[in-house]
Parts: sequence; C-alpha cells; structure tokens
Amino acid sequence: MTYDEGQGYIVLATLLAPLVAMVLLVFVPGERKQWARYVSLFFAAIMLGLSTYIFVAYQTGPDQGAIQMEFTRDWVENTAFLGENGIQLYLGVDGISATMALLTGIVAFAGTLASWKLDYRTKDFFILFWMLVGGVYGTFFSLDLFFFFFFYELAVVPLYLLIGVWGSTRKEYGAMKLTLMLVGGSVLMWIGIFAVFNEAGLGTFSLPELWAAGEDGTLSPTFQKTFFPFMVVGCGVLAALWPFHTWSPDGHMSAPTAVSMVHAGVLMKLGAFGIIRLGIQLMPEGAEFWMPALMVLGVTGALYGATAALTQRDFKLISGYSSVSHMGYVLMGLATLTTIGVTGAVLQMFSHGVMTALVFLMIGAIYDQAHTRDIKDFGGIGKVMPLWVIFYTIAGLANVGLPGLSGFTAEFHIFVGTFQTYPVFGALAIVAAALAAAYMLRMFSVVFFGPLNPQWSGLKDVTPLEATSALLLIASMVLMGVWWSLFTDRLDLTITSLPGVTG
Amino acid sequence: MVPLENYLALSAILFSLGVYGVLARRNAILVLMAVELMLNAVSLNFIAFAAYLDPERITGAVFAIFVITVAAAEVGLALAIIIRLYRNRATSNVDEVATLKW
Amino acid sequence: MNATEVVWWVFAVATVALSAGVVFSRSVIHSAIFLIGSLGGVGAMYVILTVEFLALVQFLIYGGAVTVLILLALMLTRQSVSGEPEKVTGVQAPFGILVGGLLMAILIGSAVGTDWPNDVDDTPTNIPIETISEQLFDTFGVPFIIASVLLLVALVGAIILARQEEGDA
Amino acid sequence: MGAEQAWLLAAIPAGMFLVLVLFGRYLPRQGDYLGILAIGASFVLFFPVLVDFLDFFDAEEARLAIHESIAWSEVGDFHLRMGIYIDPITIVMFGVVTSVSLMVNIFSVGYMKGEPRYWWFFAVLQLFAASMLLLVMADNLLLLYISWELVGVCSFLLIGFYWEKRSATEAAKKAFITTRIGDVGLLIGIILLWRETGTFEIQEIIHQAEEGLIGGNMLFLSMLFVFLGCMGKSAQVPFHVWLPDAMEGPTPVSALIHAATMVVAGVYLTARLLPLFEHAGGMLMIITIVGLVTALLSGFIAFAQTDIKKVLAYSTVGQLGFMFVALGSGSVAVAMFHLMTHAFFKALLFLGSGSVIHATHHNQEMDKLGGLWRKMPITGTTFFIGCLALAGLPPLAGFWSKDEILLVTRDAWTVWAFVLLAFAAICTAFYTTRLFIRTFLGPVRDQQVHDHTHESGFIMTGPLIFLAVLACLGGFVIFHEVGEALGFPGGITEFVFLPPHEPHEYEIDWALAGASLVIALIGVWFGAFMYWNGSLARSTRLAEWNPGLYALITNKFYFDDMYQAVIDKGLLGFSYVVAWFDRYVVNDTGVDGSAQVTGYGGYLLKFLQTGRVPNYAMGIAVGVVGLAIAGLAVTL
Amino acid sequence: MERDYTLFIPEYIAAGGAVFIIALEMFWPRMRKEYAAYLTALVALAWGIAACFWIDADPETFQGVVTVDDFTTFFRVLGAGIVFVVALQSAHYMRDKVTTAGEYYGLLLIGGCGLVFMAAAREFITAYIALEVLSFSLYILVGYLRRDGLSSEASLKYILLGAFSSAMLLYGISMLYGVTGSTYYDEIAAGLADRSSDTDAAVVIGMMLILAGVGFKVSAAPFHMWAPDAYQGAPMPITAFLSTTSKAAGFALILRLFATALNADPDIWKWAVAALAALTMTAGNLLAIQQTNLKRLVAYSSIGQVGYMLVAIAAIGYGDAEVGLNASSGLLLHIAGYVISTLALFTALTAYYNKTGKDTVAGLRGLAETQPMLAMIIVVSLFSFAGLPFFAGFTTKLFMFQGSVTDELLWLVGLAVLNSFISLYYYLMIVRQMYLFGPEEGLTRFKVSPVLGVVGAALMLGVIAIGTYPAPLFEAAENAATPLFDGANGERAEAP
Repeated sequence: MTYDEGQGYIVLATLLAPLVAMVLLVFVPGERKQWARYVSLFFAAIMLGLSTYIFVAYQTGPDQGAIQMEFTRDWVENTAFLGENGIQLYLGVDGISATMALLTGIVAFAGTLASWKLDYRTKDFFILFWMLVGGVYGTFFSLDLFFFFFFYELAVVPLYLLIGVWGSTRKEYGAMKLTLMLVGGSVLMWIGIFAVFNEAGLGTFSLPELWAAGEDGTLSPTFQKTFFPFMVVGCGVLAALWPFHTWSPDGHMSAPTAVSMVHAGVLMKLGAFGIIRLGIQLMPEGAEFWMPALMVLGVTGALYGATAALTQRDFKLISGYSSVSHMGYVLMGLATLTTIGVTGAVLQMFSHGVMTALVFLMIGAIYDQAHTRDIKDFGGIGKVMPLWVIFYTIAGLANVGLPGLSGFTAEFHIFVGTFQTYPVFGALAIVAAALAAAYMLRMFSVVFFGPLNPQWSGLKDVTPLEATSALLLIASMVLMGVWWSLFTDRLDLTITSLPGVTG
Repeated sequence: MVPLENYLALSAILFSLGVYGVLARRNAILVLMAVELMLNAVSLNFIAFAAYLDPERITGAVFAIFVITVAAAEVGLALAIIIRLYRNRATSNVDEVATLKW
Repeated sequence: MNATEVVWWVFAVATVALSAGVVFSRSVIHSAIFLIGSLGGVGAMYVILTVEFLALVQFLIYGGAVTVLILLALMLTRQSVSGEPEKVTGVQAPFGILVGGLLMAILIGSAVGTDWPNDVDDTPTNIPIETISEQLFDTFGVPFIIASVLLLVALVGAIILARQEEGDA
Repeated sequence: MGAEQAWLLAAIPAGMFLVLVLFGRYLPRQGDYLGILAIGASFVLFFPVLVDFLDFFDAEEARLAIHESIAWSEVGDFHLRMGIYIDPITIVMFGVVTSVSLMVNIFSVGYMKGEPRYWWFFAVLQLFAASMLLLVMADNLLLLYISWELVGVCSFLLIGFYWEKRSATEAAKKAFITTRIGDVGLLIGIILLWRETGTFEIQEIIHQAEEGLIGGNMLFLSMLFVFLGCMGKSAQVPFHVWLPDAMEGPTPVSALIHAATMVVAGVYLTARLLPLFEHAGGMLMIITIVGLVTALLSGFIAFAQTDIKKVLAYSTVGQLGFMFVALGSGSVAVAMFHLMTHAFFKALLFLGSGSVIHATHHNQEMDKLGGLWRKMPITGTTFFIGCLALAGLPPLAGFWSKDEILLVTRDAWTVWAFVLLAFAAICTAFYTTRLFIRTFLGPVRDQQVHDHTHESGFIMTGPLIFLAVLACLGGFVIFHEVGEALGFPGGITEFVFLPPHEPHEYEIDWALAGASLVIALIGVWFGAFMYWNGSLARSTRLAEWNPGLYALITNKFYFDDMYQAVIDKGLLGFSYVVAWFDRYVVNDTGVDGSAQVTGYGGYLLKFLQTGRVPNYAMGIAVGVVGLAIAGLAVTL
Repeated sequence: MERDYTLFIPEYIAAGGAVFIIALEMFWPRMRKEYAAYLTALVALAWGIAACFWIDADPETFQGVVTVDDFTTFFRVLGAGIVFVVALQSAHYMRDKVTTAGEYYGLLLIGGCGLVFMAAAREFITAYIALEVLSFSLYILVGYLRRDGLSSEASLKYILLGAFSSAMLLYGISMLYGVTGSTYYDEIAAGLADRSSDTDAAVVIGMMLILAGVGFKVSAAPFHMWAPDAYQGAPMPITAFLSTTSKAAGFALILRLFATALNADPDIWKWAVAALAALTMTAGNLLAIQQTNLKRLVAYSSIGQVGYMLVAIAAIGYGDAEVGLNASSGLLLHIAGYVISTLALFTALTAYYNKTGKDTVAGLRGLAETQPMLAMIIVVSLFSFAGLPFFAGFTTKLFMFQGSVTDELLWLVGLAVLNSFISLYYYLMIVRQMYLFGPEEGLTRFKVSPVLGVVGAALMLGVIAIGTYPAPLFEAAENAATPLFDGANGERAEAP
C-alpha cells in the first residue's frame, strides 16, 4: 500500500474511532460507569493522536495538491439517477479540514476529561457524545456531498438528548429550540443539494466534480445566485449567523459542560466550514454576488453579540453571546473573499474553538459546585480558586484578542482582510473587539476579584483532570498565538486555490 | 333509439343521489343503501358502455358482474359490522358513533 | 319516439324517482323498499340494453340477497321499539344537496359533452352470454379466482363479527 | 556580542517570566533575585549593544540604524516579517528601560517584602520589561502593536495586584479599557497604513510616505488614528483619566510603568513615526495642542490633590504633555531627552514616595504627613533633588530638557504656545514645591504616624541614590563635550535625530535659559509662599477666593463623571436595549412565534376531524368535486 | 394466451396457509393462540422465500391480466415480510384479547395476497378485485376486537367510507373504459394516446375519480380522514399492518397504473397529484402536532409520509421516463424504508402495550429508564421517519426526493423537506417523554418477550442498515421499477 493510501486509511481511522467507541459503549453494562469513562478516554486519546498526525503530516509547499490523504470507496453507483461514482465514501483533507480535525481532536479530548465527573447514565452520554464527534469528523473529512450532509445532520441528531437529558437551566426549551433551529437550517441545505445535483446533472455527489461544475459554469450564474442563500443560510444557522443565532445563548445555557465545549468549540465551526465547502467552493458566482450581504450580517452579529453580552449576568449567556460575536468575525472573514480574510476566518474558527471550550470548561467547573451561574452571586473567587481564575483569565484574554494568544492571530487576519475590502466594517469589527474587552473585564472584576463572598469559601479549585484539559487547550491557544506559520502554511495553498478568493 | 348519453346521464343521476345519501343520511344502513345506489350507477355505466361500444370490447359487462358481486359481499360484511357495533353501542347512527375524533 | 324509447323513459323516470325515495324518504323501511324498486329499475335498463344475463344477475343478487340482508339488518338494529320514524337526515343535508347537485352537473355534463370514440352506431349490441362466460372464465380467470377468495373473506368476516359469543354485549 | 543580538535583552526577562510563573512560588525568597538577575543581565547586555552600535553609527555615511528581520508568516501574497530596528531612539529607550527596571526591581525587594503573591509580582515585572524592550526595538508596526498590548496587560495585572481591593480592580479595568479604546485607533491606523503601503515595516512606510506614495487625506486619517493610540497609552487628555487611578497599584509599579516607561510608549511611537506625522498635514498642530492642553489641565488638577502619588501621577501626565509639545514642534531629540530625564527623576520621585509610604505603613495622604525629612534623611534628600529636577531648576536634568522644549516651542509656534507652556511649567514648579513642603517640611500632623516612621533600608535607598545621581547629571548629555566624553558622536541632539533632519549641536541660549529659570523660580516661590512651614491658611483663602473654580479643580474638571455618565446611560443602556430586542423580538416573536403559529394551525385543522362519517364523506366528495372542477378548468 | 399456473405458487402457499390455519383452529379450538401466530410467520416466511425465486426473472404475464416481474416480486417479498412481522407482533397481543385468532392470521395472509395482486395487476378488474380483497381483510381486522366499541366504530367508518370511495374509483374506471374501450393498462395507454380532444371531459373526470379512489386507499388528504380513526380503533398490530400494507399496496397500484396506463396523458393529472401531495403532507404533519394518542399520531405522521411519496408520483407525471424511473426507484426504496421503520416502531409499542396497556404519548414516560431497548427502537424509528441520518429515513427520503426533482417540482420537494422538519417536532415530543422524564411511581424495569425483543432489534438494525448502506436495496428498487418504464434506459438495471 502506497504512502498516500496509508494516509487515507489514517483519515478513515480517525473518522471511525468515535463510531467504534459508540458501538463498543453500547455493549458496556450501564452500571459500569468507570468502564465507559476509560473506553471513552482511550478513544479520545487515539483521536487526539490521529488528528495531530493528520495536521502535522499535511504536506505544505507548492508542489502539493490542496486535497491530500484521500480515501475512496464506492457506496452506491450506477443506480437510478446515480451515475459513475454516484456516491462514494470519499474522505480527504485539505488545509482547512486538517486544522479543523486538530481542533476536533483537542476539544473532544478535553471534553472527555471534562465530563469525567458526570455520573447520571454515563454510558448513554458517551454514546451520544461520540455520535456527535463522529458527525463532526465526518463533515470535515467528507469530499462527497451526500456524506457531507449525512454527517452534518448526524452531528445534530444527538444534541437534543445530550442537552435535554444532561442539561440544566430550561433544558427542554433550549434543547428543542436548538435542535429545531439547526435542523431547520439544514432544510435549506437539503433543498440546495437537490437543486445542485439536478442542475449539475453529473449523476455524482462527488464534491470536487461539483466544484468543477460550479467553476466552469455548469451551474449557471443565475442558479448560483438563487441557491447560494439556501446553502449559506442553512449552514449559517449553525454558525450563529445573525439573526438566526438565538439558539446559541439558550442552547449553551442549557447544555452540559462537555456538550457546550464540543458544540461551541467545534459544531458551530461546521456551519462556517459548510459555507466554505458549499458556498464559496461550490458556487463562486453566488458567493461573489452575495458576500456583501453576508459581510453586513457578520458585522451585525459581531457588534450585536458583543453589545448584548455587556449586560448579561449568566456566565453561559455571556459566552453564548460572545460566541455570536466571534462567529460574526468568522463570517466577516469569509465574506471578504480575500486570502487573508478567509485565512483569518479559519484561524478564528480554531481559535474560538479552543478558547470557548476552555471557557465552558471553567464555567462547568464552578457550576458543578456553586449551582449558580449568576455573576452577581460571586466575588473574590480568586481567593479560593486561583487556578480556575488564571485559566479563565487566559481564556478571557484570548477572547479579547490579546497578542500572544490565538485570538489575536485570527482577528488580526480578519481585520486586515476586511480592511482590504470593506474598511468601514473593519473599523466596526475592531470596535466590537474593544467591547469584548469591556464585557470580559466586567465579568472578571465582578467574579474573580474584590472581597471574597464568604458564601463561597468552600469552593474547591479545578480538579487535576480539568486542569489537564485546560492546559491542553491553553497550549494550543499559545501555539497559534506565537507560531503563526504553523497554521498559515497549511492554509496558504488551500485558500489561495479557493475559487473567487483574491489576494 | 335511445342514445348512450341517456344511460350515462341516468347513471350520473343515480350516482349523485347516492352521494347525497351518503352525505345526508344518519343511519348507517341508509348510508349503505346509498352506496349501493352508487355501485348500481357504476355497473349501469359499464354495461351501457359495453353494449354501445363495438362488440369486441365487452369487458364492461364482466366488470359489472364483478362489481355486483363485490357490492353484495360488501353489504354483507358492512351489515355484520353494523350489527356488531349495534351490540357494543346500541346505536347504528353514524352521527353518534364519533368517539374517535381529532 | 318509438316504443323502446317510451319504455326507457318510463323506467328511467321510475328509477330516478325510486332512488330519490331511497335517499329522501323519512322511514328506513320505506327507503329499503324503494331501493328494491330502484335496483329493479336498473335491472330493467339492462334488459333494454339487451344484456339479459346481467339483468338476471341483478335481480337475483340484489333483489334477492342484498335487500333481504338489508331488511334483516334493519330489523336487528331498530332503536325504538315503537315504530315511529327516527330522525334519518343529518344537519349536513343542505350541503349534501349542493355537492351532490354539483357532482351531478359535472357528471352529466362530461357524459353528454363527450363524443364517445368507440360508440360506432347509436344502438346497443346484444352481448351474447357465451362471450361473457368466455371472458369471465377464461380471460378474467384470475380475478374470478380472486373474487372467490374475496367472498371467502367476506363470509369469514361476517361470521367473526356478527357471531354472538358468551360475554358479548 | 553585537547589536544584532539585542533581542536577547527582551528574551532573557521573557524566559525568566516563564520560570517565575511556573516555579516562582516554590523557590526560596520566591525567586525575586532571579528577577533582578534577569533584568540586571539585560542592563549589562545593554552596554555591549551600545558600544557596538556606536561603532556602527556614523551620521555622515548615513549608517544610522541596524535592522534585522526574519520571515514570520505567509498567506497568499501577505508576507509578514518580524525584526528588530536599532537606532539612537531605541538606544535611549534601552538605557532608560533597563536601568529604571533594574532599580525598581531592586527597590521592590524591600518594598514588597511580605506581600502575598510576591513571586507573581516579580514574574509580571519580567514580562513587562521584556515586552517594553520588544516594543522599543520592533521594526514593524505589527510587532510593535503586539508588545504594546502586552505592556498594557502587564499594567492591568500590576494595577490590579491588590485585587482584593475593589478600587484596585476597578482601576485596573479602567486603565485597560481606556487604553484599549486608544488601541482600537492604533490598530485601525496601522491597518490603514498597511492598506496604503502593503507593509508593516516602519521604515518602509516612512520611505513611501516621503516618496509621496500615500494619499494625503488617507495618511492624515491613519496618523490621526495612530495618534489616538499614543494618547491613550500616554494618558493625554481626554484619555488621561486612567493614570491617576492606576496609582492603586504598588508604588514600584507606578514608578516603572506609570512614570518612566510604559506611559512614554506613546511618546516613543510618535517620535518613531514623526516623519509620517510631518507629512500628514496638520497633525503636528494637533499633537502640540493636545500636549499643551494636557500639560495645563494636569497642572491645575495637581494643585488640589492631597495624595502624594496622585500629585505625581498628574505631574507625569503633564510632563508627557511637555514631550508631546516637543514632538509637535518637530524635535525628536528634545522629546527623547525630556523623556529620559523625566524617566529618571520621576522614577526617583515615585520610589521616594514609595519609601515614604512604606515607612509610614501605607499612608500617602499629605494631610497626615509632614516633617519627615528629619526622620528619613536619605529619602528626603533624594526626593528633594527629584523635586528640584521636576521643577526645572538648574543644573538638574529637568532644567535642560524643559528649557530645550521651551526653545523648540518658541521656534516652532507662535508666542502663545510658548506662554501657555511656560505657565504650565510654573504650575509644575508650584505643585512640586507644595508636594515637597507638605510632605517633608513643616510640623508633624499625625504624631502616631510620625512615631512609627523610620528610614528605609539600603535595598530601597540604594536605588534612590542611583536615580538621584542620574537626575542630577542626566541633563548634561545635552552638551557636545559630555557626549563625546561618553563616546557618543556628541550631545544628545547630535545623536538622536531622524533624517531628513540634520543633527545640530546645542549651544545654550542664555536669554531663554534665564527665562526658564525665572519661570521655575516663580513657581517655587509661589509654592513656598503658599505653604511655608506647612500652614494651609493662605491656600485655603485662595480656595475660598473662587469656590467654583476650586470645585472644578478638585473634581478634575469632571472628566470621570462625564465618562461614567456616558458609559452608564449610553453604552450599558444601549446594551440593555439590544439584549431586550434579542430576547423578545428576535427570539420570542421571531423564532418561538413561528413555531407557535404552526402549532396553532394544527390546532385549528384538527376540528375538521369530527369523527362523523358524513363529514368525512363530505370531505371526500368535496375533494372529488374540487378536483373535477379544477381538472376541467385546467384541461378544457 | 398461455397460462402458467406456477406463477402464483407463492400466493398458493399464502392462501393455502390461511385456509389451513383457519381450519386448524376450527378443529383444534384449544390450540394456543401463539401457535397460530408462529405458524403464520412460517407460512409468510415460505411465501417470501418462494417469491425470491422470481428475482431478476424475465417478466411473465398470466393472460395479460397479471404479470410477475421484479416489481411484483418486490412487493411480494415486502408483503410477506410485513405479514411475518405483524404475525409475530400479534402473538401475545391477540392471545390476551380474543377467543379465536385463526381467522385473524388467515386474513393477514390473504390481505398480503391482495397486496401482491394489486402490484401484479396489469388490468383494472384484477386490480379492483385485489384491492377489495385487501380492503375487506383490513375492514375485518380493524374491527376484530369484537367487544371493543372503538374497534367496531373504526371498522364501520372504514368500510362505509371505503365503499363510498371505491364507488368513486369504479365510476372513474368506467369513464376511462368508455373512452378507451378497454380495462388493460397498455390498451388504455394506447387509447389515451390516440384519442380526439373532445373526449377530454370524460378523461378528466375519470382520472380525477380514480385519483380520489386510490387517494382514499393511501389516505391522501382530503380523503385521509378515515385513517386516524381506523388506526386508533384497530388492534395495535393491525395498526402496523394497516399503515404498512395499505400504503404499500396503494402505491403499488398507483405506480403501475400511473406509470403505464395514465402516463400516456400526464398533463391531466400531474398537477392534481402535486396538489394532493402538498395538501397531504402539510395537513398530516400539522395535525400530528396536536396528537396525544400514539396510534393516532402515527396515523397522521404516516399521512405526512404519503404526502412525500406522492411527490414521486407527481414527478412521474412531470418528468420524462428517466425521471419517472428515478422517482419510482426512490419511491420503492422509501416505501421499503418506511415499512421497516413503522414495523420496528410498532413492535416496540406493542411490547410496551402488552406490559402496561398504555398507548398514549404521555404513557411512554421514562421508558428509557424502564426499558432502554424499547426506547432505543422507538427513537431510531422515529428519527428514521423524521429523516435523520444513520437511519433509513434519511437515505430513502433523500434518494426519493433527489429522483423526483425536476425544475417544476423543486417547490414541492422544498415543501416536503420543510414538512419533514416540522414533523421532527412531534417526534421529539415523544422522545422527550421517554428520555427527559423519569417513569411514574411503581413502574420499574421490565423485560420484553424475547420474540418481540428479537424482532424489534432486528428491524432496528435493518433501519440502520438501510440508512448506512442503501446500495443493495436501492438497486433492487430500481430493478423493480424498471419494468414500469421499459425502454427508459433499461440497461441501467443490468449494471452491477
């Protein structure tokens, strides 16, 4: 088996790992909670390793193709409307998905550690958790429209139960709304997919071929202009595109820690990723036409989320709204259609992923003990939970865009890209970043500092497990914050080869 | 000679009367009778066609036989059901048999 | 206007009247009686169409079996022991008239408005019983067999449902 | 080692920061000596760098700067390089930063003894030194911005060092956000410049600007934004409000960050980009005006402050104003000169006050102090020197630099600018005198405080003496001979200059020197007259002479209240509105509403399902008739 | 015309088995009811296996009235499968409820035969008779709980409306017969093709009445109103039988009829089908939101499903033969997936009902605690209905819609997807009951009868299998659909 085939199998293994874990867990007796945990941890470690390998082994350099480590198996073909290679299990990695895979590995691992304490129906939780992760991996790796959508939906399926069963505040409402809004978004994608397949008339779902069709005008410009919104709004819902973002605050407020981590950390990125795959790559003309609108929505989201976060009192609401704000940046970056902007968007996807995962990890760490998330209840927590405060502060500073942490790397690219195309929006985005500082520091000074509220003198600091996952996340933040080229090199080729992306 | 249309019109009238009966009647058995009217109209249709169309195409007559057969069987079955219901509910009034709804 | 037409018209009017009686009369019993008449009228139409075999079938099955069954069932399901007629027409009657009328208009319209392609000459041709039997038992053997199964089903069903068991209401 | 390795100066403290953060807590003495070691190393290493640079430097052959850079990151045709750029300005900053940092570190060993999180304090000091050094040697605006933010964070962390105190955390928050607002401007400006020139490298940008490749308006706009950043960092009006509050931090921090180094970053950046400002028509005027206004306002406010550190803080604001005036007048050399001297004597003053505060157990209210000179002679004396320098009395450092500023102002602008500036100088002298008299002279006001007072140990007085010496002699580097003696090409004005300006040798202008002497004396005399042996009688009368004015001054011209109002009423209000909108309009109406409408549709529909056979049949019949009619309509 | 009586061997088995079972109980009244059930299952098994011998065989007709081709085979196997599962479901349920069960199982088998002949008929008389056979069995089965007023009520409604609608159907057929002079599909097609335009009125009326008739059988709005009542009143396994067989049979009939006979002149009916589809799916899903009774909810959701399936029929009318082939392959695939999911769902519900006698949504409270496996089966089948991936519904629905997409029909497909999104809501409401709430007091963990457990698990695996690897079934579906469109690139069928 040649080198590339081997690589392909690595990707396949990464995709299968969570699914295998899922199946294995089904056979673990429910009362053996510890077994379930260890099985999960084992597979999480495998995934982390494989993802890291994929990221590192992704070849940079001019002589390389953007898509590497391909793996292809025929699934259904030559049946009815499906022609040659109708549907294939066609996996592969480009710079973007390599980065996203790394993110997924990290967050999933951290999430596993974070849900160690979870004691109610542990086994079921992990089954659904791995279903979610599997869906995420699949979406990132799939180069076949059918499987892309398959896994995209698969990632949404378990959310209802994960939030509904293990969630907290207003969980039923949050879970139902989140699920419905996300699936509602994918309704638009369905329609878009049907239309695309019909219009292209290639008899195949293979994305590269469809991309080619999108570029050479087999998908007519009018068609692209018509159906681009379907795809982008469909994915945008998951990316908290304003005004389809309202699931984000409520959903995050209700979700259990690990789910919030994976959801805000990775799942929301699926939306942006989908916009790249099904929007920019599939319908360049449409992208050309619609991007200004997306830019406006992105800016709106960025400012809106930051402003709304200013006066929230619930940790998770703050993070929920700040997620809206940061995903707004991502959308802006994509909407620039410039190399720098799109790079920034991808970087921001990674950065926001690890950052928000850390934030939710910390929130969970204190909520498990305090059972309240109202920041007004706290004060001087630094006295009793110094490590917690330090981790949270680092996450917050990354959120604010402090140089040396991932946030700045990403936002800087986005700002530059935006300034290239829409200077005014760029300026607004930077203002939003200042607002981020405002709401973050507000929360810090209320919660961490000041005299200790004696009611909390009993709080324990983060457990070693939480600390481990926190350190893992922080490490990746610093990595991106300091060693930019590690990421930009991998993105460079992929993004410059995106159709319609200039500069 | 009586043209084909007459028969068709006649059966149409019978059919519509049957429809009216189904819509208007309250007693299950009356509804059933109305249905019988409709089926009659149908078989009249078939036979009229069979008789008027060219002699090779007399399938309609056969169809009519089947229709009559089925109709008869249907009546039998329906009546059995009505009686069963009457035993359970002491009514054969379709307006009162409305526990299952919404 | 020759004799056939006169006869036809007489029977047509009678049939319509009787059928109307079936659906309009206040008493179930009367309706049943009218039904017999209306069925007979249709049978007569068959005769006029010179399809005597079908007429025979009509008289036997309907006039014989069905109506008797219906009367029987009526006897079995009389609500009021005192024979005063109960309310037989529902509130929906007016709408029924409306819809029925519309449907009638449409059907008659389409029937009259259509030029029936295979209607070679405007005269009914006698359908010899041989042809019918030949068709019935040969060409349509399969449906015939299935029909037998159908009757079996109906039979079984009727027995199952109507049978009085211990503990039944 | 050569100047190319100057990055080591920053690298060493940075590494030490990691060490202290990770292990500081467990080391003996919590590793304070490691901090001093690291900073000391940079301080020592500064001299080889200096020597190497001086060998290299040659104005005639236009060997003005050393520039080293490496590729950083590439996306498409967006190539980033990071590097160091060492020229006289950088050298001056190196000197100031390393020396003052070292002194402060040493001083802190005494001052911070026994504080909680002792290790953390030193760790952050390392990080600060590293970032500050990086800032001054950055060759491109991106790297500069990065280190700019980093020093900001260090300032945030150190102001909030006593985070159990609500006031401290509030001050830290205020400082961070206020400067952050400036930074928004800075970042916008930087990216605008990139948009125009396609590069972040300062020299490249300047080059293009001189070529005239940058559109005038765009250049003005971007420089305006950049200057916003400088104002925020250097606490110029109207961004000055954070600096006085920043005094909540430990005093050594005030000395290092909020007097000597970080706050002058704005001045440094303006100096660094002065050619751009010159090409951006009108910017120099703006800079001058901002500087003047700041100098005057802070001077007035300082009159009424009774907290030692607050007085010093306002004087810092004022002195920064002076520097900006100098820059506005187009003289980098003078600005840097004053920056240097100010760094020395202001650090001295802060450390002095720190020594006092330490000695009096965290008492920094003048009303409680007085007559301390006898109790703590060394502190007193050094503090006295510092005050004289600040007041600008010859031959101390402050005199020369302030004199130079007055000179360039006079040459560059109309007489009014000169007069106003002179008046600001008088104010400076006045409140300096007041500060000194009320703290060290006059009767003892709070006996029991007085009794516990004692002179600080050498670990603290040592730095005071060192800085006092610098404050005395630092001014003389202006002279050609002194410069040459030290190995420089000449006096500082011949060393620090930006092409196309020519280096010029300083010759003393007796008239002006006399004038500035008079100015200083007036201020001092007035202060002495007001507060002689500490009696407040006269000053009270002055306050009663016009209460309105007095209130205005004591309330710092109501800047804080104004901002507070804007934030509470404006920003937070708006935020509430947005949050409400999101909840009730977007969510409840938009999202839930559509769901409820759907459900209600089902609720209405279900009543068709009456359970009655005739109704069902009616449904069928209507369906048939409808289909038939529609069919006929469609087909026929 | 040759007569090859071997063509019907599978039906001989089924019908014979039916008669045998009925007779058996007659002569051995004390026979345990389960035996009848298992016996039926065996017969159904034999039936299905026998049917498999015709897979990929060349189409053979019996005197041109019925034909045994892959299409017929597809539904033979499907019908046999349905009967097999339903029989096993019924075993305990019927034992607890009735005194005589022989007829019940006999009727199951005969109903299945009716289904097969509806699929096989190439001619109206046969189709009609077969239809009535199935309907009669269903009438009886729905009313089989003799002492249960609801059961009888449902049965009455069903038979009255059924007779009413079949009268409509017949009248329509008579119209077409009048125009084309034949009841054979192919001759009708020919007749429709070369008729003069002044017969339009009759053709339109005929087709509309036929549409109404078959629409009733598959419970398409506005002819759907019987369905919820019949479903709710019927014994639970029969609800399963009803919701699978009547749909499958109805669509078998519709497919062959519309694809061969009526496709000669699609302009007359295609819009009507599209309209019915839109109406049906919307009504079904909206009404389902309001339901509290499980059977009734499933009834409405199945009405919604019918709406989706009608989209494919509409596509046959709108598109050319190729589109027709794609659409009907998708439709067959979807029917198979739908049938399996429904059976899985009802297996679980029956098992639960046998334990607790509850058939309301709220009755499922805390099932995840008391019987995780049942809960899992239910969730899987519900998600399959909702068209979530991993489960059959996603793939089948996607293929069916993809096959049906033409430029004119995109709106309808969009509406369908939107509806399946709405449907997710009420499915989640069931899931909510099972997973988010604890069980009521006294309800502790219980075991399900092994038979039901195994059947349910097997079906669930089937759902997942179709959802993850649809290729074989999809190819089978295409082969089944090919005979309807022979000439329309039939060569695809041979491709591996």
